[in-house]
Amino acid sequence: MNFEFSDEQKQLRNEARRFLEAKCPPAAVRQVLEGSEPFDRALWKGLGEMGFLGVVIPEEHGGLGLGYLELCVVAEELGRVIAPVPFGSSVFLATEFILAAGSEAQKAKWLPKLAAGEAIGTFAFAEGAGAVTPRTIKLQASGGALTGVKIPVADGDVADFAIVAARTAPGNDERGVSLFIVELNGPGVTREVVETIDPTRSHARISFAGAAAEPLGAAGEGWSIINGVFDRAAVLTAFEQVGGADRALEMARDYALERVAFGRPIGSFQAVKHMLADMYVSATLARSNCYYGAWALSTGSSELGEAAATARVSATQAFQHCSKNNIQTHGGMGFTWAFDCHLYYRRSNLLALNLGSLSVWEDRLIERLRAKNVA
Amino acid sequence: MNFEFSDEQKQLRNEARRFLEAKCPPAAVRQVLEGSEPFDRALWKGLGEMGFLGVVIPEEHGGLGLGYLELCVVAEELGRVIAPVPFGSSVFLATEFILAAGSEAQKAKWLPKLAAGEAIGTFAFAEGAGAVTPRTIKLQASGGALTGVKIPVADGDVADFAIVAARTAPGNDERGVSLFIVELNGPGVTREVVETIDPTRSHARISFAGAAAEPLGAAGEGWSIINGVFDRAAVLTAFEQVGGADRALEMARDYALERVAFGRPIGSFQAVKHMLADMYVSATLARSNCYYGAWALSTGSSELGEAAATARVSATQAFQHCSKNNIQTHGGMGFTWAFDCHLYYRRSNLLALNLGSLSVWEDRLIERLRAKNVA
Amino acid sequence: MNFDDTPEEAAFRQEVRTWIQANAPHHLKEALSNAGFGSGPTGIDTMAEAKAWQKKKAEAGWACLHWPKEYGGRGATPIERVIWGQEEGVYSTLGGSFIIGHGMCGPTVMAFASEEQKRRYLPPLAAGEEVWCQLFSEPAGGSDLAGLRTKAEPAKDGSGDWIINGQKIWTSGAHYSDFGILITRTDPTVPKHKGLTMFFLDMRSPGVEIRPIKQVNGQSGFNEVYFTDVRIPDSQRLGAVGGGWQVSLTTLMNERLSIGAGMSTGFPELLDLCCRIETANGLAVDDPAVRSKLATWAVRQSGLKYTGFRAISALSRGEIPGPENSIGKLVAGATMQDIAALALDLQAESGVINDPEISAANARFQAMLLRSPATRVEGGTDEILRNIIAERVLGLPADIRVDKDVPFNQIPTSGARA
Amino acid sequence: MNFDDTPEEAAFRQEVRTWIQANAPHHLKEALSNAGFGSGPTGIDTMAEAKAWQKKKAEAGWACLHWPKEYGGRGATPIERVIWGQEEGVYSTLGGSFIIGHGMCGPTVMAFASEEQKRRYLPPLAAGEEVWCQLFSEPAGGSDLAGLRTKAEPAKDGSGDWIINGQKIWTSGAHYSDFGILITRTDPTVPKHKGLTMFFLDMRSPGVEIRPIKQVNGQSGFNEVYFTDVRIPDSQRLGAVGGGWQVSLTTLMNERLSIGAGMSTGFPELLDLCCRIETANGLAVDDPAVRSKLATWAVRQSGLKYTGFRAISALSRGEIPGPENSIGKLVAGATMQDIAALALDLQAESGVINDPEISAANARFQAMLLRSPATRVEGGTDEILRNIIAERVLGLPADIRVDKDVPFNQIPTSGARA
Repeated sequence: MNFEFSDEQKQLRNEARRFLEAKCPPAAVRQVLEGSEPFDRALWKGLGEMGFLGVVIPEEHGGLGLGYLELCVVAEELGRVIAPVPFGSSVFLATEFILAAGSEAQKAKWLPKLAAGEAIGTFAFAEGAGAVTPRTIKLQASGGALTGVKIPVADGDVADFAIVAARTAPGNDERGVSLFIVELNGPGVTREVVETIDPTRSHARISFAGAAAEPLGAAGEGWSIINGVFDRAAVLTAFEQVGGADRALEMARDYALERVAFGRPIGSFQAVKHMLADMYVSATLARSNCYYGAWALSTGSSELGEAAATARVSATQAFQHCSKNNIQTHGGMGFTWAFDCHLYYRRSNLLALNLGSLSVWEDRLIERLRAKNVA
Repeated sequence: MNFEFSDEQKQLRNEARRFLEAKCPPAAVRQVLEGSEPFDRALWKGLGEMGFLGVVIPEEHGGLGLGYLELCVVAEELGRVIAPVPFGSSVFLATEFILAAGSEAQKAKWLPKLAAGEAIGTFAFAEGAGAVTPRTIKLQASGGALTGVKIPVADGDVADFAIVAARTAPGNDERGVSLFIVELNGPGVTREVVETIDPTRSHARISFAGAAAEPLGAAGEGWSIINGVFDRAAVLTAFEQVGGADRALEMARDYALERVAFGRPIGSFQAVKHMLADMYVSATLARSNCYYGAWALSTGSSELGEAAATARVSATQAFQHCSKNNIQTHGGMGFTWAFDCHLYYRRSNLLALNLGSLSVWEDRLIERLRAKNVA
Repeated sequence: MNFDDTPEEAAFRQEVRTWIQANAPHHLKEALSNAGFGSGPTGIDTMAEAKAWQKKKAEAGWACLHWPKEYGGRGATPIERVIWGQEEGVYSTLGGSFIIGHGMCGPTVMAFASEEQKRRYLPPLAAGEEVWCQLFSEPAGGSDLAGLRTKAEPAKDGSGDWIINGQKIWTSGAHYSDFGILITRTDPTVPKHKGLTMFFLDMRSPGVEIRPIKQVNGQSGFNEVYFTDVRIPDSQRLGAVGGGWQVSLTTLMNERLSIGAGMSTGFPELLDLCCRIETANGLAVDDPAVRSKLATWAVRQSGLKYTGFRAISALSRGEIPGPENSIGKLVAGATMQDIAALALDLQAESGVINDPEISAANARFQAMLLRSPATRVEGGTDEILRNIIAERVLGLPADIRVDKDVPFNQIPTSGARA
Repeated sequence: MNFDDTPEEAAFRQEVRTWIQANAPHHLKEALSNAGFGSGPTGIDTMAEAKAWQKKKAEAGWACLHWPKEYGGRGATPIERVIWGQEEGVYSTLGGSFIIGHGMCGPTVMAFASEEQKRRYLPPLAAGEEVWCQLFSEPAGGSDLAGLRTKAEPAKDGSGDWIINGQKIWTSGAHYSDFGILITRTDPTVPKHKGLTMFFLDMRSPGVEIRPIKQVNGQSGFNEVYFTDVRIPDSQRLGAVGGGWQVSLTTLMNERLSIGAGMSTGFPELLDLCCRIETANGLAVDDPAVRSKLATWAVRQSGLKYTGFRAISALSRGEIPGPENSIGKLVAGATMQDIAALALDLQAESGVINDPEISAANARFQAMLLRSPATRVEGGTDEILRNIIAERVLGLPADIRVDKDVPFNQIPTSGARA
């Protein structure tokens, strides 16, 4: 058994960590939080140059041609520094959709640009508040043109193109849902930035008024393609979350060692010690579950559905738990704008929702375990 | 506003407490736990003599003719000492069913005996594992005779009669459920004791094979009568639970003060202090919610449904929480047979199930809040 | 057991109700009703409206009801004060900026200032004409209030004045306050609780610098206040030199009660959302998964409400409420944080949207998410509150104190970082 | 990242599998599979069967794999030991009574006894012919092991023997043990960790009295052991006089690892129940309210499993596993208690029934309910485990120790009550 990353993968981790520590310190995240730029363009460019945007893209399309384990390693490091870039949208979703369902022409057109960071992609899915189901996909596709509104679309304001889930047959069921690629700078597309709980990751409302759209994958296969891609993205996002959880725990631990009250470090009080121990427990469980997800993703296992939901639920819980109690450990300083705790708190809550909420993934996990238990 | 028991009610509490401290020390509970008697007959007799079995039974039927607030007071005190007697079955259920739906003849026959403790009544409801719904009531009534099995029936082995929920019309719906009074020492009734998690409160399986039964209330009204009586019994049981929660908290507090480890009382460690603080919080919330239930019960308020579910959910959580962490506070001693902690742990888990489980009451609470919110 | 007023209470309530009906700023009702959870009322000059309403109340004898009449109050009973609060309803939220002055500074001045000072300062404080703040916490202190370092030293000119140097933090409303009560260290060579002295001062004194602290939710209710050679006359000392800790206890005794009273958990708002939003299983309130989560919060909300009723009942009988109220903020803070997370979860992808114009429920739950971490810290962290319950209510021993009986200047401290 | 064996591991696994297939007590399989959570296998003389299986393993070289061959082991690598455990499967539960002897007493004897003693005692211990127990905890001690009071004093006859008086508690298996390792206080005038000395003794020595402790679930796995003038030769001392604490650390280092490994949470059993029991909303596993609770436990169960896999991977690479394994019992104990409560809730009124013949799932969850409180205490309470994680893993400071550097006989103690 070797349930651990290889030495090469660990070396990749070290490279990614060094790169991100240099290029993405907290000040860079604050620059996006407080500045006018929707993301860190220099960092994005650098990630492209390092090859991190094309880890799993085949070499013939300009990528590194590595595996998902390598991408998991990079995802975790991006999560540690809560990188303010459209990585999840472009790499975990848009790239994966094109890899999963794109024609050769679509791959040839988009993958090299995605790998280089020259094009940013995203996925336009939700159309308002509440869980997304086949029934809530109302945006109409007909005659190669889309009409309707998607909100919120992560990185929708900065993306060059979007994979859009649209209705191609009347009714409410999943067989009427298909996918399209839409260039967002073209006619018929209007975008407005929407304010979110984490201003370091921008979101938009996108209105389509007869926007030109190219089918991605077979008509009526949209929902099933989405499910497959979401499982993959869930594992990758879970690594991002576990990276954030670990960093939040470290911040809390460091502060508890340094901050003195009543003549002793606050980390010597059991209330603080045990809060941190519980953070460690949730982060450790999440990491182990992520490794399960990584194994399933990298081996193409039939257990991917179960593993992805397990990793996603566990990592969402861990990051929310650790980021919340990191603030609590910091006391008053924790809820100031000046300390970095809130950056992790914001990101943990954003990532908990970005790919479908925790309760949706909990339900999906038990559905999959049920199927296995009955079988 | 006077959201508190009156001085007279507090005096009744003192009387009940003095009586129970004398007649129902932990040794009396252990006597039932380890002995062969299914309940404490001497205590039962004494409760009858004190009038505690007929608090709300009208004076003309041999009761004290007091109100529900007084019964709540007595219930809490019984809960504090986890009295090993069929109080809940006979007083909160059987008596309430007869008061709610009995004919004058039925009242005249049973209430004086119930008040004196000469007859023990119970309610036979469940027919196996899982939540009881109209659909699960399969026991058949026809021609004044019952056929079927009820399991578990609290105090079914010692009760003289039972109120039995039976099906009088085919199908699954609640309009086919009616209530009957059945004398359990008569022909056609077989009883077997079943072992439970709390041997200080006995339970039975009762098989009816054409047992003679007398209707209680109108045919087809059974389900609605049950709902009404359960709301009343829920408030009363909640007081019993809150009495137990308070006592478990006291036991833990006393032990934390007395037990020394690492040269200091364990109650000086924050882990223990905060565990006890959280027990206090849950017990306090439960007590306040019980007062709300008591108010609704005693005033016949239309809010009884909401108040009963609130009191029940809160008190169930509090007793389970406090009894569990009382064991944890006691460490190794806590899970020995010799210490009394487990008696409270057992009782808390028994009471959590005896009147329908926590999840059923949670559902009921939100259903009622929803109705109010929409209205 | 009943919720009814006594005849005297009913008469008082009627009088209050009539006056409020005739005088309240009804045009603000909607804006005030929609505010909360860290987002203030929109389109209102809150301070101006608050001062106007407080002034009107004071003129009619409805300000600081429980204060003596000669200091601007009404000499009302505690239960009358509660009834006033119930009837004032949403308009009471206008008075947020006065809570510290009325609840903490005023009582401290009343207990320790000269008669002349009381007649000078208390009536305008009651009437909202002058606003007060409380300068207690320090960067190095946090929960350890008595670890404060702001120095007060006798002026070298022999005037008897005191010269203040140091820094306070978490001072609510310092930027709009006219006066403040200030606790300082006058002797660092004795154990930490013994070398403290309390003063009050004019917030416009030379050498006072106020810097707002931006919070996670973007607002700045708190401030840092820097003191550089600020001069305070000895006549503005409250209590004895070295007796500041005892004075502060008077102040703090009221703080937790004020903050804890009537804490919102967010449950009614969540229930309302659940009656309007759909999950994959239909309307959220009908989804068993949602229901099973709601129930726990419902009984916490209800438990806090009726715990408050028990305290009011004690007041109504002329008793002092028991310790039950200490649980309010502890329960409400954590509950609000959990509720916010579920409300965002129900909104799914859209839960990230923080624009009141677009978000479900006007982004109220997003505001709650970003405000609740502060609730769990301000006025006593969850951990301090649990200690208080354990020690004062349950009688458990205090934490081991390594700094007890140690001269203040020999106690270990944090590094340079605030 | 893979679950595959290396070629060497695969070969070893095949050898193990073949031997087990040919030799395991297959007739016990069903009874062993249905046991657990505090209820033992029914209809079996467990000790006799356990000894028989252990003897068979020993004869074929499969006992205590990681011990040196000369002491009854196989000299196997850590990963081979893991592979053995995986392949032994349900039959490994037969060895419950040997865990303490093999996991804790054996390594201690191996580290501190004479060569002659090791050759005398270790092989029969490995073979299950002699059972050992560990006499550490005391009534006054609990989590505070070093607070022990059992006295060892030099015999007055000048023989060099030691005379033991005192009481131990929570001694698993004392009633069927042949030998025990015993920690005593030999000097009460020095700080508590410094006056301890370790011995081993024959459990049938005159003056040893064993009383079983009945637990909540009615079973008696633990004992009180009383010592009245029990004589132990100095040759049975392990380590230096006054060096007992260091010796005990060797023993305890293994204890938490052994207990923590492969802890059951009860989740697979609960999922199975949910696929067979109905709620008011249909099959429990399809009830959204149930699902939302199951998910949290599912990821804990899975997280523990894969945390274990990470530890095995470290062993497989010849590394020492990280501290992740310390979370096992902490997570599993609390989870099991919560799972038991939900399982009873799903059974509703019938959840009270504790008769395996009648109750759903053979009263397994009722057994879990009554066993889980002990799980959260034995071998380190939840609170001690959190301290260990905080201190050893996260590097936070130890608790303030009021008894540090204080002579043992001047440390405050509890009242008379145990």
